[in-house]
Amino acid sequence: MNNVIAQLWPEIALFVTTCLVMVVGLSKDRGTRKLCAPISAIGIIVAGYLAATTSVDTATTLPFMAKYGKVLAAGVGLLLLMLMAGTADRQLEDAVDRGEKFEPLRSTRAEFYAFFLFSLMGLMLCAGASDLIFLFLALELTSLPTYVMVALSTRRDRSMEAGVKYFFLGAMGAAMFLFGFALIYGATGSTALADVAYTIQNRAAGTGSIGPLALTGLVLSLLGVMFKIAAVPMHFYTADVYQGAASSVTAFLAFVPKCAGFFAIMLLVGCAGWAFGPDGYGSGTALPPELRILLWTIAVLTMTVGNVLALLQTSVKRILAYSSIAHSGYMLVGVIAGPGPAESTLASNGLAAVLFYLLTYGVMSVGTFSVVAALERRRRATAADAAIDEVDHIDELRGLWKRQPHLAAVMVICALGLLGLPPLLGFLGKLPLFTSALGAGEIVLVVILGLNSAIAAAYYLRLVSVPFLESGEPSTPDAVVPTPFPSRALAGVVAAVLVVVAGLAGGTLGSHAERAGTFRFPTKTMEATRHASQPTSTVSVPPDAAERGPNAR
Amino acid sequence: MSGLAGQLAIMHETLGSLALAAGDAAHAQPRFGTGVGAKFDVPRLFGLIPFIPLLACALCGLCAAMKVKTKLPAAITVGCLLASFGLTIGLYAQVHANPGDFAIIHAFEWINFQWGQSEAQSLTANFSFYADSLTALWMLFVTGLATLIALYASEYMSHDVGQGYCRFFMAFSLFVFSMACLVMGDNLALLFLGWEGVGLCSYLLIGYFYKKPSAVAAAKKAFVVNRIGDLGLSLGVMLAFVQFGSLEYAEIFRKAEPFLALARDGQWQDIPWTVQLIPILLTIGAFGKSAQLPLYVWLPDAMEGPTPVSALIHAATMVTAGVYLVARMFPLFLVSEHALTIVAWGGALTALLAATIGMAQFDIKRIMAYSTVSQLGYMFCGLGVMGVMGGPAHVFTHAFFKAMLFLACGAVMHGFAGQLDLRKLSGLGKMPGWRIVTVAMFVGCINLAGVPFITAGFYSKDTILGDAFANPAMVPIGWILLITAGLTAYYTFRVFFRVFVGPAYYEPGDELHAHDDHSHDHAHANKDHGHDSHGHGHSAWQPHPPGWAINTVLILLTILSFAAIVTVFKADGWLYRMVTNSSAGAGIAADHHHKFFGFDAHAAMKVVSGIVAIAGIAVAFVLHYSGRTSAATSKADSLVPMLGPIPRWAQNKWYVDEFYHFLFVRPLWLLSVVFAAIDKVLVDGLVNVFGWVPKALAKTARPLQNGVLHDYALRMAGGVALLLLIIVLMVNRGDRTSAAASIPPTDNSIGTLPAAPAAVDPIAVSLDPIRAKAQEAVR
Amino acid sequence: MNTLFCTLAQSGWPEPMPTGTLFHYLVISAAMFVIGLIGFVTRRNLIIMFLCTELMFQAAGLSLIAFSRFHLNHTGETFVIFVLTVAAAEAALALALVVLLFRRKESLDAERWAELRG
Amino acid sequence: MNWMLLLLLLPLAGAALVAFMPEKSARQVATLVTLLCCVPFLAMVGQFDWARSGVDQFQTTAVWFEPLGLSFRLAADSITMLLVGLTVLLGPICVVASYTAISERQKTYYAWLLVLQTAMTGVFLARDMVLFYVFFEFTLVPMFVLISLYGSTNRKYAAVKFFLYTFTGSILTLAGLAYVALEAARANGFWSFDFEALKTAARGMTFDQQKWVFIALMVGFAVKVPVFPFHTWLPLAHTEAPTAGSVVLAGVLLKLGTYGIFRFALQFTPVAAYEYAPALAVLGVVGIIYAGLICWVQSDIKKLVAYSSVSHLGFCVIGLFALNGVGLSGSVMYMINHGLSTGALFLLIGMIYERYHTREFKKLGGLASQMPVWSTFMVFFAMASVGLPGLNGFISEFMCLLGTFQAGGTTWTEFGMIPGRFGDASLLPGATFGNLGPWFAAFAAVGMVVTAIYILYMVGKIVWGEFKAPGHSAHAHNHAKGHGHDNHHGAAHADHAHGPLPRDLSGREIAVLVPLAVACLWLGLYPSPVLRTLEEPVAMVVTQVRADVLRNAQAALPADPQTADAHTPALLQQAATITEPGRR
Repeated sequence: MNNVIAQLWPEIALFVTTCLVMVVGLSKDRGTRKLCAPISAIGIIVAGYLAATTSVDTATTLPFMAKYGKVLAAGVGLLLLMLMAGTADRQLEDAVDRGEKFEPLRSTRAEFYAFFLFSLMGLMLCAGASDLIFLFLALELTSLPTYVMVALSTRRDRSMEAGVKYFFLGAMGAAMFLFGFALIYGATGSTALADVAYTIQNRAAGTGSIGPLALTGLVLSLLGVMFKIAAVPMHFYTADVYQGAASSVTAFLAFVPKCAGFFAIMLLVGCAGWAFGPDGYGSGTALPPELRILLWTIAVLTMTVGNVLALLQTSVKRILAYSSIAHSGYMLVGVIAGPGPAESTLASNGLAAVLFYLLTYGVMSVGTFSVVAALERRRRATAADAAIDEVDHIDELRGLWKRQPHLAAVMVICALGLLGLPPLLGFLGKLPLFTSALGAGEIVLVVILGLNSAIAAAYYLRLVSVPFLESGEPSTPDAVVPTPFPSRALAGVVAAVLVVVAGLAGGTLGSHAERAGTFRFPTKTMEATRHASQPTSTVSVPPDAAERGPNAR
Repeated sequence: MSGLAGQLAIMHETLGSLALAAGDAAHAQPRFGTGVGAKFDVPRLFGLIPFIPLLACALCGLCAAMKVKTKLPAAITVGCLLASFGLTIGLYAQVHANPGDFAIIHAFEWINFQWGQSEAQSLTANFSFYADSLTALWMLFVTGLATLIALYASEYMSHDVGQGYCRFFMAFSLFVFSMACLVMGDNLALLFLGWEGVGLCSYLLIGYFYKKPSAVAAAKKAFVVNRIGDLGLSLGVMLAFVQFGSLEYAEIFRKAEPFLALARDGQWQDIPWTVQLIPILLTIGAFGKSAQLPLYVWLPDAMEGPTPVSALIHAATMVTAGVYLVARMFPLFLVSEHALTIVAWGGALTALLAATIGMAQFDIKRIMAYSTVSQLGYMFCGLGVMGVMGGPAHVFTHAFFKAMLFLACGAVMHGFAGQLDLRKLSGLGKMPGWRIVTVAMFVGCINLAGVPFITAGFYSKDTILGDAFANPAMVPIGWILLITAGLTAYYTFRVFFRVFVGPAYYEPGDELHAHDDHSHDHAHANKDHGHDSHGHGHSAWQPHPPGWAINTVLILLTILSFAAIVTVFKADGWLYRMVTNSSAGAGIAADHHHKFFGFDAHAAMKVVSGIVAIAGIAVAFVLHYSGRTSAATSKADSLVPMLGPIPRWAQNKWYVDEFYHFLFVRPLWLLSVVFAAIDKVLVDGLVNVFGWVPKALAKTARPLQNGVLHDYALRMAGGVALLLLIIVLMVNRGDRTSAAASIPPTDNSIGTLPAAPAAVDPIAVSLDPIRAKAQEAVR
Repeated sequence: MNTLFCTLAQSGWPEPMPTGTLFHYLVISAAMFVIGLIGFVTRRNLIIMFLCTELMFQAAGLSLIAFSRFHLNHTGETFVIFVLTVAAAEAALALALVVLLFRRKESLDAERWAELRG
Repeated sequence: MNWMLLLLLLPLAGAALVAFMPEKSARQVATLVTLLCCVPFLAMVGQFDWARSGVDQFQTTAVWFEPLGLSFRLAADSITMLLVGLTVLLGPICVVASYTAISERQKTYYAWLLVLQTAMTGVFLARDMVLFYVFFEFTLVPMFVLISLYGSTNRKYAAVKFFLYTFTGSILTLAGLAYVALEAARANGFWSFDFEALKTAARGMTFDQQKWVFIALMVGFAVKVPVFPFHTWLPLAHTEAPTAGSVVLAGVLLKLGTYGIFRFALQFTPVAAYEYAPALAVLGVVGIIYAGLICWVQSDIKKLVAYSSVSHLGFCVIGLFALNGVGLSGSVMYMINHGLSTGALFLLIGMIYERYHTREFKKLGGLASQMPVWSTFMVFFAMASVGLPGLNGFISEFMCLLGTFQAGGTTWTEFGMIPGRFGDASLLPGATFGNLGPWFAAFAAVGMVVTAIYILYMVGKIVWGEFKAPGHSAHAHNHAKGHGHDNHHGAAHADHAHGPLPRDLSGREIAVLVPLAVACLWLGLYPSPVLRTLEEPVAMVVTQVRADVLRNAQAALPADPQTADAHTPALLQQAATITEPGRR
């Protein structure tokens, strides 16, 4: 019990912050209201600090992932928070400026920050999930707030549309993985991931395969979770939702649910283990063939569909949405590759590669989205309320180098990073995926990955050349101006600097990811402790989630 | 021209030494081997021979850069060439003192590369010079003639003083440098350097009047056709390297020794075909440079260049490079069963063909060009029939009189504003100031025609004919050459009788500076190339006779042409020894004594060829001199219709150019067009397909993103169902296969999973006791 | 799905148990899930679509209970409680969203919301 | 003082400086920086131990990204020194050549040009595979920017095509190299991308593995070179790129491919390189002739020179796959020489374009009468390009051909040479180990003629002939074709046909060309010092290749000699007779 609580201090810190933010946001005093963001920031920093210093629960298959994931969530969360400035309350505060009365009950400022923090908390919980129930709740906690965030992010119909699509399709995905979880439980009799893993793998060691029920459960739950990472065939919502939501929220969507999804996928796939070979369990270092084919197909389709569809887009956010799909495909390669041989390093451990890639992708996507988030379109003639709109069309970035050179630079660096151009961070992210997949013998997959990177180059180059190389004014009649929230641009600059600096001297980050990717096979000793700890694990974990569950809403 | 006196002095010296050499009765024994003796040392000073002209080239370049508007470049060139000539005489003296031996003068490293210890693993080709008598022979007339012709050109080119003048002398000196490298180089790579270098200079000088499209085309043609030859040469060089492990003559000759022994015994089958192939490849190069069939087509066109260039490069020196190559590499030619036959036949056919074309031309310079081609054919025959001496000897004598003929033509052209049509010039000898030119022309013509006993040309040509008839295998060639000799005498004197004697008449050419070669249609040419000269009416225009420089050079050459007799009139004279004391001497081994109708071939030829030459001249006299009243017509015109279309064909050069154009140039051009199309459509198209496929995919997939919520849901569910189906199918198949081979993994050490109770299902075990309860509970 | 369960049946698991019981629960659960899915895919009314997702959730709940019963532990039942809670939360969210949407377009037709595409 | 590091970072620092300096001073700064780069380079030349030219010197190592075993590892051997020298030489030339051509966004231009120089220097200096790849790929970005910002009309398409084509190829190269690294990691137990470690691992691979690695490597390098069917990006990129871009592209960037083949394809996968040498050589030969003939029918001067690059690099490729000393060193020389002469040709064409705003053969002609100095240089460099002996092109072309010619002991035996017929030599004395042979050289040598055809076509069209240029219709009556059109254009351009430029070359332009001309002459007449530095590295490569091929052949030899397949004993015999104990 104590152990479990110790694991949860970061989430607790965030929860406390959430409560604080919700209260503060209701204040009639604008100065106090404005404290929401700093408080959130402090909360995230504290959570990150706590996560970095907590001990590691060694009883799980991915013992070090929780810590890494939480710190990662806090770190990128901080950048996302900077991006969030003014997203929800812009209209409101403008209205107050114009003399309208502040109505706490109609304000969405506090809730917005609270949702943000809740979702982040869900992500952190995901990273540390040790039980299917836990994982289910964490995933839901990650997702539910984002539905609201999308719908409320702007007042346009598009946000509504995005919200409704996201919510309904998300619910379908959730139902799917829930059903899968149920089947897994049915196949193993337990929801504790370690037990599930042990049982499944023991069975596999006996019969050579993991059994149809467990397989069905795993497949269904994986397919459900594919929604979170926007993988084919669960990707259809992505572009629409990303485009409809406010840019800052899109950035959030591109990172947080995806991250949670990958944590979940790794945990679930880890239950089946990477010890299958041509002669069944124990004869190699691959996934069970069925799962491998499933993930292989999904990975290939995902990266291809993402990259290919991005080619024709003219909306920056849609381009980035499809690119986000493609990147999920890339990361699935790491999942397929698996942890590699014992004591493998980042170069041969696909899970570590995925974890590192999440970091690099998070930073780079924040960078790219920050450019659109830091700009807005203002109708020249009027200063009316509705005249401000988001920058979306790629032509609106034309000539950016002349007007906002720093944003142009951010776009160039981050887009090239996403492209995987050395020596930027994106390249270092992709390289371990390459090597680990090669190590797992997935040469075809590597070649497809490579070719996809090349396809991707086509649209990333557009993202580079339009703002940086093309001169002239945007073709729209409206002026494209920077938003009055410098922190958005700052987030982008920070991300861009990180992309460069970490590319040159990111060894430490890589080492952390390498450690976080350590995968342990469930051992005999675990089974011994299982019976002892079973009551506690089943009792202790759900209450935690249960406490948070209702409060999250 | 302060250099003139010194030059004359040196000329005297040379002549003296030649005469001396000629009188020297003691000659080297015929040696059976590669003809290469021992190595001796000469001062490195002689290594400067090629580089002095290079210095001249650089200085002329400097003049061009400084926009010198005087005749300074000519002075520099003449001075430097004179110095070079002086050194050459010194070198000759050294070589003369060591008959049969050779010297290596190392200048500096060029390619010197060793990447392993074996022979094949090093490549050495330095700027080193190989000095033996063949080198000396060639260098003597190259530098000597170059000096004289530079002097001639200083006047001839005077209308172009300034940039063009500098350019001319730059290329001129560069040519001498290249030629010197070609002749003196001690390895095939340096020879190749010179080989291509003279090609470049030839290109630059043919295209000297670069505004004329015909000159540009001719220059290009010369370079490209030469390159085809160079291709053969370079392959030959490479094959020689691979065969002998070296590019250096001395080494190659040493290695060829055993093959030579085999060849002498006629054991051709024991000589590897690679060895036998080398000379054939070299022949391609030689034929290219020396304008032999099938690569002769560039030389007539090369007459677009200024006349001094034609004289030096395209008559006297450069075109003999091929002959030099064959002579120099003679040991290799001897070890090849067919190479010399190819050389001989190539030469003979070229000689005949060019002579027939030459007979039908009206442009006197062009006639000279074809005669050059024809005479080069003789030279190759001289080598090809294994006579050895005839070839170099003819090169030597031909150099003087042919240069002179060209220079005389040049003087005419210079004086008559580019007029070269023998139908528009007549009786020049009667005009004031043209006497020297006429005499020079006459001397040149009798040399070329081979008037017996008094001309050097007679002796050298005679040697070749004799050698041909002496070699039983080459008798047909002898007949061809004999016929050609008659034709040569005819067309040579056709020019002389039409232009220099008979009624005086002239029409000025259409150009003051450049000449025009369109002998066939002047009216048309006038329209095409009408420039400023339109304003010059005939009445206002006066021919200007040559000045002192031209005349001096012509006089000197006249003397030299005659003087050359001393080198050849004895069968074992000076030239003989110059040749036999070098690597070309290897050919002496093949000493044939076939009879010409029972007579000694050489002796018989002295009579027969003399008769043939006289006969040819007589025919020319009858047709073109006796009773000719106008410039444009002659008795020959009445004979032309009797020959049917042949004269027209010959006048049109047997349509060889057109034939080449349709056989090679056009198809190659079409091929290029096709390649360009393939590149655009197929190669690049394929690349573009790779770019197009993703976009096409995107266009196909895009409608799926139609924005409708439940369509999305349907697609997601469908996708999930599809994936599940795949899995299910897999599981079913997997079950079957695993059932077929249901051997539980016994060796658990493979996996990282610790040994699990393989046979026991943990769930089954743990749940079994409770299951009864469960059933109860459910009930 | 059908194939899936046939496979399941063919594979002979779970052997000692009378196939009637658990299997029937599972079939019902699967049927519910599929019905929910079909409904979700075919209906255009947002509220009905939402209800269909609820049906899918409850299908999972049903099998959880069945399995819990089968395994004779309470984990599945605990899970179901959480599922219900989450479902409730989702319901609240869904209804709020639906209301919001209805205000905008006076319609609950999902097809009316297809501005974003491509 | 680590001059090498300075050499690498100086342009980068210069780029940063340019970025923060006022627009006007950009070109001065860039000039200064590129000229300053000569200092560390000359210092390196001074410190380099030329007696051990095959050994990596100035080794510099720093940790870069430990989890993947990446390190920042630099060193130089003589080949590196030569190619870096070329880069350093072309640096200031490119900058100075752009003074008048680039008038907009100068900061961006010069900054990226400097970044490009760092990247190019880095490629040659890198001794860590990933570091190599980093620089290799990073050359794309500056080039992309240069083309798409400062190019001609179709520049964006060209830039994208250039980027995507080479990027796609090099990704597969990366995959191949990563596979080698994986093998090395399996063997060593730790990850490293160090050249030497990878080389050891790669040479230990089976032939099947080597084959695939070789193919993967070659895909990227062949695109970069470019080898025949992968070349279509090059004419496009060249035509559209600004002058300096073309110069760098032809001068250095294409050499990255051949350098990569030399460093990786030949040294990592020697057996595969030996086996596939004929295939690659066929591509090379086809490229020589095919691209050469295409040159002939181009209507754009720059495109002609661009295709000529394809043709020329065919020689370079066959030289590399000759796998003997002459071929390899000829190939390395070719890299330098092609950079000098083709770079200069692009500069010359750029100068014309600046004056007449056209590169069409139809619209230009007879420039000799207007621009004698330009014409002199043009003819000079054209001749260097043709491979005229005495100029640089000849040495390399001849050595490539000779190397190819002699690289074929096996071929000789197949042609009926019976070993042992003449004395001790079982084979021709000049033949070396290798898998090509005379036929390849013979067909490649046809390129000599083709080169002459198209280069002289170019020279004949634009240098010689009657003067003709847009805006100069004085002689237009001689050329009925396109007559009216010309006049129309002429009127439009008459005012600014020359712009600020003199009629003939300015002093600045001459200063740009003279170093190249001097280098061409020097390498043509006295290449010996340069060639000597190549002896050792080349000998090392050849020894390795031979040893590996021999070992592989021995391993493949069946135990029973009766069943041995016909090829193997010949190969063995050849290898045995030609092999001598390693020279160094």
